[in-house]
Amino acid sequence: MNSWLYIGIFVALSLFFPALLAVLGWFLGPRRPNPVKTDTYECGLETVGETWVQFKIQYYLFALVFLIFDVELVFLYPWAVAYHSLPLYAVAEGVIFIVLLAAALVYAWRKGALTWS
Amino acid sequence: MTAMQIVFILTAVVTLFAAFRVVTTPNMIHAALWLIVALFGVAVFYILLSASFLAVAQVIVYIGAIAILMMFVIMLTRREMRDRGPQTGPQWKWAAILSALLFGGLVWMVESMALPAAPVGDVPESSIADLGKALVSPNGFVIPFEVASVLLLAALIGAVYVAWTRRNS
Amino acid sequence: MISLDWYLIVAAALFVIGLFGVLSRKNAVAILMGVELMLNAVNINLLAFWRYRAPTEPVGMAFAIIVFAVAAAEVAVGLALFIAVYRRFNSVVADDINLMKW
Amino acid sequence: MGILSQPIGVIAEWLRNLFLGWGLSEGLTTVLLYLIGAGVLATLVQVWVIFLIWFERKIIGRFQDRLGPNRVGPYGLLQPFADLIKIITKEVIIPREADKAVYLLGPIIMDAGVLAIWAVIPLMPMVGMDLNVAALYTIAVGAFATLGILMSGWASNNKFALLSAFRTVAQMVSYEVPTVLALLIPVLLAGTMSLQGIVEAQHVWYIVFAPLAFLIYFIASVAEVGRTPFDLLEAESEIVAGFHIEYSGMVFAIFYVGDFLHAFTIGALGAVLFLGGWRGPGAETYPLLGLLYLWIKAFLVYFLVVWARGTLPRVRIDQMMDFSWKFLTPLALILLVVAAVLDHFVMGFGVWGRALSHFAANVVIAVLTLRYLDHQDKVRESKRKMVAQPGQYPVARPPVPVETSTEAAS
Repeated sequence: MNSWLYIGIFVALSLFFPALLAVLGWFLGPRRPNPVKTDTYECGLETVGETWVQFKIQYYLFALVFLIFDVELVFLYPWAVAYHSLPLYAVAEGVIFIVLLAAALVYAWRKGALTWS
Repeated sequence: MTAMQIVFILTAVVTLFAAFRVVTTPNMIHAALWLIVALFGVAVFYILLSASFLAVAQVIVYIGAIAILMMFVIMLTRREMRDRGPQTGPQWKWAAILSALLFGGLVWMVESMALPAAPVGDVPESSIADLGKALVSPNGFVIPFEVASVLLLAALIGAVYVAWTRRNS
Repeated sequence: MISLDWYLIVAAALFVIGLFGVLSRKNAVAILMGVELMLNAVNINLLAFWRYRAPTEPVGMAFAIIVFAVAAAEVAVGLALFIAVYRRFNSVVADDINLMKW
Repeated sequence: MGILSQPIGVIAEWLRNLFLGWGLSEGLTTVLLYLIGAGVLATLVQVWVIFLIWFERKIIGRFQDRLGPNRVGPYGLLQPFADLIKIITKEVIIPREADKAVYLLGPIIMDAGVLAIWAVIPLMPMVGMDLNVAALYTIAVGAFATLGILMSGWASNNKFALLSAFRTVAQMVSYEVPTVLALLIPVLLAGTMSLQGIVEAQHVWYIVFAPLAFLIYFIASVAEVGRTPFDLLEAESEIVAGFHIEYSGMVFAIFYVGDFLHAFTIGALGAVLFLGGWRGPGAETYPLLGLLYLWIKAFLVYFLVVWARGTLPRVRIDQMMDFSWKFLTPLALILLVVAAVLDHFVMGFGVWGRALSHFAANVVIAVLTLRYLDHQDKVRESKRKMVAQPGQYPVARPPVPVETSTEAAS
């Protein structure tokens, strides 16, 4: 519990320091906004319409494969911690788990979901 | 009031407020950001419950992956970046009444049960290793462990199949 | 000391807020967010009971971690469906998707 | 208990007695002590960044046959301070259509996500919080850096910023998978997720056990920070900027600081996980020596990052994604399986026997991987020859997709 107290304080401080920098910049710097300055910077062209671009599905697919991997890895970490006291068949179960994970990768690969186009 | 109780109440207030904003704010990206705050609050609850591993797993899985995926999809399924008009349907009053009734019922149920005021013991130092052992032990959770892997594999295959067509490439 | 019912009441509140979101929201992604809140409420309950009743056995943690896997699978497939629906209807607002409604 | 053998312990004890003498309660004293400890560490790390900026500019200058900063102060050492004063006096321009709260929170969260990693890094024996999930904690905190980038890209309300944020996040999550897999190998070998525990278990550095895992960790982390050769999203010699195009003044400086700090943090984490952390002769008796060793090792890894930046050309985005998913991730999975199976059989071989058998397995995998890559090259070569048939126009290579910044907008 004590280590979490320290980490909580540390995280609060790590939010505080950059916030302090931002506030410092805000107060010490000049502030003279005008319409041209606060315009969106899009290569000097006038911005037409709302910011909206139809993005590629590709981004979703990368994030999706990442999500699946992330969750499976969360399962693997306790297994790795317990590893030294596991019998061989338990190690094998972990290996089966990793092989299934690899199968997911192979499917996404074969399907072309991981190819940037 | 002990320090722990103050931390608990602060976390509860922040979490529930954030959760409330998730379901009421009209801007979808803001809803996703409030969801992150709520999920982070839940991670703090896990720490208070001495489940450190689950707390970091919560941050990795929910904030690092699920919330990012949701923000991606919000931005992908969008004709304009701004949301206009009310985001709740006309049935919201009925939903509110039903939710309030359910909350009342749940509180009544919790209060009428005889619940322990303090934990029966401490969490052992080796709890993560115990979890690891239980996950692969035949007397423990080896079937759910492998099934979870198959489930995630199936989810990946299904999701890639549904979302991905050659037309996109 | 914090007693068990505090956790249960917070979890209940989180659950009903999520339920309200699921019932009242129009955007499909927002409905999914409500479901996530409900699943998190369930996880708080699982871990609270584990901590207060059986902290020496890893049962509660194992349950919670499997809920993670289920939530992740649900989000992955759900969002993929929304993308497919969006491609067909150009919208993910639940009211607009009324092909099967009469 | 001498000041040399327990430097932090002695100071903490002295402060504790001081606070208790003022009549503060036990709990409040602990909080104050932690606050001071965390404050000192966080400040030192941030100030260190100022030196890093000077160092990197100087080194890159030398790589490119220039002098680097040399006007302000001896060897140009005061240059970063001059830059700091300049940037403080610059205006923070917030675009009109920006979502102000999210716009300002983005860089802060990104920087905090990097700085917070230092909470669990074991600086010397007996010092640093011994969190039992520290290895996962570093990944969890890293998620906030990703989040901060997505937030700033979206809140700027600029299509190019958003597009770049999408790409950056896609790159970061792609390279997080091999990082997490490579991190699993030290955890498996040490049997603990505590970083202090991992350092203590390294009687032989884990770079001997798993040189390939270190390589994967290093490459993937460099890509996660988005440095050369993986910096195509904010390629300073080609395009104006990436997701932070709408940021200026001090708010932009936060990104800049976060970037440098991240690179050094990679070095520190790499040193802890694979290079024995504070381990070195005499470190057990004089913990301050341990701090010195850790700093030197972290600096070495950081130097490798700078070296790569000074020498390697930039990769294309499709090559970059392929490299993570189709090379690093499968390789990391194979390494993990081999390490898990092998370690079970060599557990009783003694420290060096275990280390050397792991090393041998790594060498075998490396040789096989190189063979496989050679084979792939040959296949590609023969396909290329088939394209260039006699009687037709000779085509030197298959058409390469042209990469432009607006192409992704379909």
